[in-house]
Amino acid sequence: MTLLRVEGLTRRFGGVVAVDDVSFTVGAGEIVGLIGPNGAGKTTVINLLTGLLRPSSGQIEFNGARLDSLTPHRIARAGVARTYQNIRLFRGLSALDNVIVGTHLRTRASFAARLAFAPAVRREEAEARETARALLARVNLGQREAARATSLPYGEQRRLEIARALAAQPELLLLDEPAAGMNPAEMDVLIALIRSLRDEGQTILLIEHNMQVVMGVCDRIVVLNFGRKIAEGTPAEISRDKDVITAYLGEEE
Amino acid sequence: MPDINWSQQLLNGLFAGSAYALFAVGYTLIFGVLDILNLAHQAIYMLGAFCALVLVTGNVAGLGPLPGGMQLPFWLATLLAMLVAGLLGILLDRLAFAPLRKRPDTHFSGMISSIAVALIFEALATWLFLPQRSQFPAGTIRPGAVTLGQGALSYSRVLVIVAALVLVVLLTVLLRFTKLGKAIRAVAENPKAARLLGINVEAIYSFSFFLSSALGGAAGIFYGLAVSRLDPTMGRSVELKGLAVIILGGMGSVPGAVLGGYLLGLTEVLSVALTNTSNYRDAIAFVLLFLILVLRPSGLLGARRVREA
Amino acid sequence: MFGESVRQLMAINALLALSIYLTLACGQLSLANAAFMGIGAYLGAVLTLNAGWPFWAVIVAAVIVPMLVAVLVGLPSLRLRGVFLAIATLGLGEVLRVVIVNLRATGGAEGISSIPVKTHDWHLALALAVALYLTWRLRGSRMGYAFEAIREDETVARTMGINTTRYKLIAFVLSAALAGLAGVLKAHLFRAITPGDYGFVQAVDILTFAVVGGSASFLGPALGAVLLTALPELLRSNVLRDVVNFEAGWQTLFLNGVILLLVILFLPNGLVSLFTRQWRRPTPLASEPATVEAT
Amino acid sequence: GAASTPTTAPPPAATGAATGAATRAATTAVSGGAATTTAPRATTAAVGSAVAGGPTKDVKVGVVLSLTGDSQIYGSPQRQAVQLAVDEINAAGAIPGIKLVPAFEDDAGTKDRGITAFEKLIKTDNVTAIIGPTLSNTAVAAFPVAQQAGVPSLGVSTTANGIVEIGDYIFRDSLAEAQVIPTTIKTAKEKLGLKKVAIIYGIDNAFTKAGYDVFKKACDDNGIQIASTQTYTATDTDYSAQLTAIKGTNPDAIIVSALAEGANIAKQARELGIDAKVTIIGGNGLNSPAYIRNSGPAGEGTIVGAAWNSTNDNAANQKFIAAYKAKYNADPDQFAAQAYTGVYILAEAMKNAGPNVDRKTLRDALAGIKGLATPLGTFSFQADRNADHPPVVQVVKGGKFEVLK
Amino acid sequence: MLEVTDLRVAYGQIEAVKGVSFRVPEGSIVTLVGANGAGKTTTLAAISGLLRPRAGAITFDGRELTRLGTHTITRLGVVQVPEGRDILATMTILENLELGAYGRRDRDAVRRDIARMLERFPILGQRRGLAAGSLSGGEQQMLAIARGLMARPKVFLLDEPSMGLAPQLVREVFRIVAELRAEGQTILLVEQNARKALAISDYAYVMESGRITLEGRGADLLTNDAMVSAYLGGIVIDAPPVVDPGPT
Ligand SMILES: Nc1ncnc2c1ncn2[C@@H]1O[C@H](COP(=O)(O)OP(=O)(O)OP(=O)(O)O)[C@@H](O)[C@H]1O
Ligand SMILES: Nc1ncnc2c1ncn2[C@@H]1O[C@H](COP(=O)(O)OP(=O)(O)OP(=O)(O)O)[C@@H](O)[C@H]1O
Ligand SMILES: [Mg+2]
Ligand SMILES: [Mg+2]
Repeated sequence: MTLLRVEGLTRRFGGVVAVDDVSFTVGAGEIVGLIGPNGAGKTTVINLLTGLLRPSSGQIEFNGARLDSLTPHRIARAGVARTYQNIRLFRGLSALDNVIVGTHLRTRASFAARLAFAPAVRREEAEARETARALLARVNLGQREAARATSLPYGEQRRLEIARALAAQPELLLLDEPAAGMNPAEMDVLIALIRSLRDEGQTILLIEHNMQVVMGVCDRIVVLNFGRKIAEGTPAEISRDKDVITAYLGEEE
Repeated sequence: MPDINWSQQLLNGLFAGSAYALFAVGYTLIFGVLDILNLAHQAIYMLGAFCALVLVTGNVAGLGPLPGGMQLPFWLATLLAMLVAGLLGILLDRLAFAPLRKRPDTHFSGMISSIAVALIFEALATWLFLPQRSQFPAGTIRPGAVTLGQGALSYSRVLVIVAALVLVVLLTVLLRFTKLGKAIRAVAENPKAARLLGINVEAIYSFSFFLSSALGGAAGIFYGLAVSRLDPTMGRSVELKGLAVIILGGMGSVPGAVLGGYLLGLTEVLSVALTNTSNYRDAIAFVLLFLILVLRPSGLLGARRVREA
Repeated sequence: MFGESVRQLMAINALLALSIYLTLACGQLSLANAAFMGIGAYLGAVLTLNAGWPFWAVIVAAVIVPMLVAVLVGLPSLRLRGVFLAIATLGLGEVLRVVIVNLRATGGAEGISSIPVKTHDWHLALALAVALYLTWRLRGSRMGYAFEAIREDETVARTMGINTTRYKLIAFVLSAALAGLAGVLKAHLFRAITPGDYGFVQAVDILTFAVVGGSASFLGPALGAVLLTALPELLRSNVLRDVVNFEAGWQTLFLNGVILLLVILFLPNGLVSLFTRQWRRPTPLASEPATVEAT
Repeated sequence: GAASTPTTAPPPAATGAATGAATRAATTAVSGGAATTTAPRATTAAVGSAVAGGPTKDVKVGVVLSLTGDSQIYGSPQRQAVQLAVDEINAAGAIPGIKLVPAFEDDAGTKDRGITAFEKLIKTDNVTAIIGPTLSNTAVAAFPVAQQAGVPSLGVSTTANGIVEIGDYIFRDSLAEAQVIPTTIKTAKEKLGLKKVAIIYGIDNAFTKAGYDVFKKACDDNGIQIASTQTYTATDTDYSAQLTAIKGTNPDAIIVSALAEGANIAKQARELGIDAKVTIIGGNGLNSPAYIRNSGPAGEGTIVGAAWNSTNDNAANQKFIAAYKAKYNADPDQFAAQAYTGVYILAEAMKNAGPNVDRKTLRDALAGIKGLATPLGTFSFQADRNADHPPVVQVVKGGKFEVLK
Repeated sequence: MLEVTDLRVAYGQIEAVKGVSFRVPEGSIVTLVGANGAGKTTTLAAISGLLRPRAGAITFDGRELTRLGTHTITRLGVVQVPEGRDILATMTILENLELGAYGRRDRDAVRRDIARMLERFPILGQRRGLAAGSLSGGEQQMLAIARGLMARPKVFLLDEPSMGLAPQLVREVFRIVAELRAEGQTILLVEQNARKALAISDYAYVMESGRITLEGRGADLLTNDAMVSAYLGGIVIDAPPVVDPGPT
């Protein structure tokens, strides 16, 4: 079943065409890689998908409904969550609080009910806290709960962002270079995490430059170059694709 | 319906706008560099004006004549007073802003500490210059006026307009095209990066405060001369409008401050000229400001956000 | 140790500080509080004097009308950030002042005096209790987290499903309600109101309460208001006058400035840090400066 | 009153010696807590009898003025004048058995600080009376505090409506604009043959706005056409847009209802080419040597309706002006004159009330003030506790105020 | 040339670098590797004077750096390309490069260097007049490196320069680094891409929880068993235990 369908997506900035007539789909439960040289337009695609940018033309369909004119919070509510390439944590908040904010979409309690000390509210808050704790543990940050987000080292900040995005229990998870700043060992942990998510049926669109990660987890890969899609296929196909090799992978020396 | 003397009213607007701009350029410089509203700028404006007055008259109202009965010509007094104002600016930075630089709430705490320094400055001014209205003695500059069409503008007012233009052009050139200017902008944007580039960030802060305050002092002098009014609270009356002007112009944008100044000045004057009542002048000006901001959330010449993510 | 009216002023200023705390909590530097206070005060006075409404109804009106104005003003302006919002909201105060000065019903520059005293201490205590309760329960609530997220990074908050416009509006409207309440209570306490009472100076004073008190906790702003209201009164003390020979006037103003400066410099988390042991990060009150493009 | 002490006034020389601890200790406790005591009752009689020439007791008088902020330029001369008057009165022993002790408080030109200052003076300092505050806006909020506590209070620069109506403890020695301006307009019309005038006034200040209302009514009553009405706000410093609009209507005179900014308005009017034939007419706010000093040649010919006439050669006035000048090296203005007069009015009332004066008796004595010679002229309180003394119409001539004859 | 002895750096109470010593000899590439949070960035920050060390010495050409301001250290030739890039987003790409040469006086050479950089990173050439903030993440990384080079550093400190770069560019960056080394440039490299980094390094140190636990010639470490298991990947391990930084 197709969860996400992107059709003729285009985005211009002045003279620069950052995304140029790109079409692809992501099926439910699939992990799709989005790769391409620096400046190919990958992050721009994610910004379009999450409503931070409006397409110049083209459409985005999610679960059969159009996303491309919704505001970001509605898109999030529809089930899309993301991480950021240049880490955007809530800098002043603790690691745990960052993830608790992520549960916003999963909670309902009104402030009025909280003013009245409604037991349902307390229960829900406890649950949110538990969910957040569990997620922190899952990304190996169990011990870091109370640490202020900015005091974490780079790699841990990345994992915290993933935990925050997962807290919304999104149908589609968009990861923008999650492995950047991780050493190979940590990358292995990340790969294991992504695989376990897939095993739970999580759909992921993954931007990544590290081929070990991309090839290790993706079912399918879409390749962009100068905003255009130049290839699409399984990891094996992509790694053999001539255009991809010249534009992106280069020859291993 | 009385005749509207358009040329005179336009000149009035030009003067009012220049006065706002003159006050605002120094203000916006610090705003652009530190991203902090320096609410003591108005106090420096006042002290600059008084300093020049003291040098011209050779007398400190609350203490008595200067030693040696020194009396300087206006131009020299202005230069010296700008120097003093600039040094006060450095003092202000050391007192109110530097200690807070590393704090995450530096924007707000800086605003409040600058209010505190403004209070201190004002108290000292009241002591030194007495709680009274003063003015530059007659003949401080040549009396007379420039006439344009049906309008006339005294030399002291022309001085404000010219000073605003000259200082703004100089400051813009400095910021845009010189290495120092680029360093100031770099510090404004990212002090850590600026350090790593070899920029002496603290020196840039000091220099910016010196420059901003010297300009603020000059604004006080020229404006005080033009409207014949100096007193320890004179800065308060320009503060809000000055603030409006720099926001309207766009954060840290010097040309924006000028544009904002002219816009506000002309709006005020025209609202009086056209409606023949001044009762709603400020309301008209602020409604216009509000509308402009709603349409251009980062001010007239303010930069917009580059990318959200 | 303080006179009755000083204590009453403390309560009112604490209300105002909590009012601005609400908007600061979600990163909005709104300086409209003074204006909303003015709306509450004037509306209340007119309803009491000209319409003869009972006091409770006057209070309700003086809370609700500022909220409605807040919706009208907030919808277009809340997308402004930082100081841009500050100046737009200050503009509201300026416009309000001009209107009040020109209207007949509001008594022009002379304002309205001889408003009957209807506010009693229990009104103030109740209002303050409600405000404190509200702000206390905010932290840790779903809405409280949303506020914090918006304050820290609005863009990210949006992509996490937080309806930022809605929450910002809620904060703005609640803040208007508290300010309106403070306005009406004060008008019926000190009997006289004039247009100049709700301008730039008052707006900045309110912000000062919150910042000096520290906004990491809801107690901070209230404490800041109490202490800053007390400060000039302390400086009136006869000890200063008789022993140190301080005169009312520039000397006390000077001392006031020095003390304010020292508090800001040496209590990085605000006055509240004197009383709470627990570790709290110094919170940046509003969102980081916008990334901007060179012009 | 319970305890009482002999009430011979000490000679001036003795007052000096009698000040300090001894005098303070000698103060008498008066029932109702109206008079201040700084020593326990028990010592009163003993020390009291020890002082030669009879004991004097301290009577504290609160003085609430705007000593910081925008209106400090009015509060500051008031403070000087009050201090001068108090010193003179004490030195002369003008109130038998009583030494005036002023307690100055700053209200910063705000209601809040005005109210708290009143409260502090009444509760902590236990003052017998209060002078001030500077601004009418402050007064409307602060006087009720005094009224409620039954502390007689004397406004010395409060001209707005509804002040003395606050209650029977509230007095003022400042003539309301309505008592001054109609004569001014009438006289000006006679002298200048006014037909058409323009008005400019501060719209957001109670004093200047009240002045405008009266000016307007006076013009209407005298059949003078108002060709243009312009306003400014307290923070304005440049009036040229309004003055240009006024110039376009070619008025015979410009009525300026302003405070210290009146000088700037006059000056800027002339700079805009509004020539000297167009007379400037103002009220109490322009009655200050600062107006003449700051407006310079532009102010020549200005007609000022005022409560105080600096050239009035009555003895009290001349003494005041000379003493003020000697002490402060500056010419007094109307704010100073009225504040100075206020202290003398209080002193007279205290004298009349006797050494056991308390708040109540002082109030009654104040209400009975009649025909007192003051720098303002012969002064009485009207039944409604408003001031009653002759206003004057002055003209600026040769850099001096003269009575317009 | 650059020598760090017994360096200790703390954030508040928490010591992040606990007595680290190493040397970067003239003309060589020395690499620091280690897990997240090992203290690599903190060490570089201390060298550049962004953080004041709690103890220890940092000398460059025999000169003590610990008391100097960051700008002085940079002007002495110790130039850092920080983690997270810190480009000046509102300024143009060209201005960023110009500011890279802030401490230099040789205007003509600066102009030539800028031309060289724009050639070396063509995308920067194409966008030279645009605000740097509009660049993609990888493009910004290139700008940061180019800007660092503009200072003509004597010692070049690179904090994860390959982060966010496409494979081809990663190779390009390592080639540039190797080239610089060939030109006699001294380089202190912090890299997560340990394999590539070690391959071009003369010498390398492994950091763990604020201490150096292993050191050796680059090529030797590549085959070191402990190294392979802990940092070069292939085997999934638990993340290193971490200490809660607690109140700061
Ligand atoms: N707001 C903008 N204004 C101007 N140009 C932009 C803007 N946003 C993106 N671009 C340009 O669009 C192109 C695509 O950028 P994008 O961030 O999507 O690249 P990317 O594929 O994510 O690259 P990387 O792998 O380096 O992160 C870049 O060349 C960038 O300079
Ligand atoms: N600002 C800070 N406040 C408190 N602790 C901090 C701060 N910055 C870093 N730390 C702590 O110092 C330790 C070292 O961090 P550092 O950033 O130097 O590691 P790193 O080796 O560069 O890691 P990475 O590979 O993730 O970049 C970590 O435990 C981190 O949590
Ligand atoms: Mg990207
Ligand atoms: Mg690091």
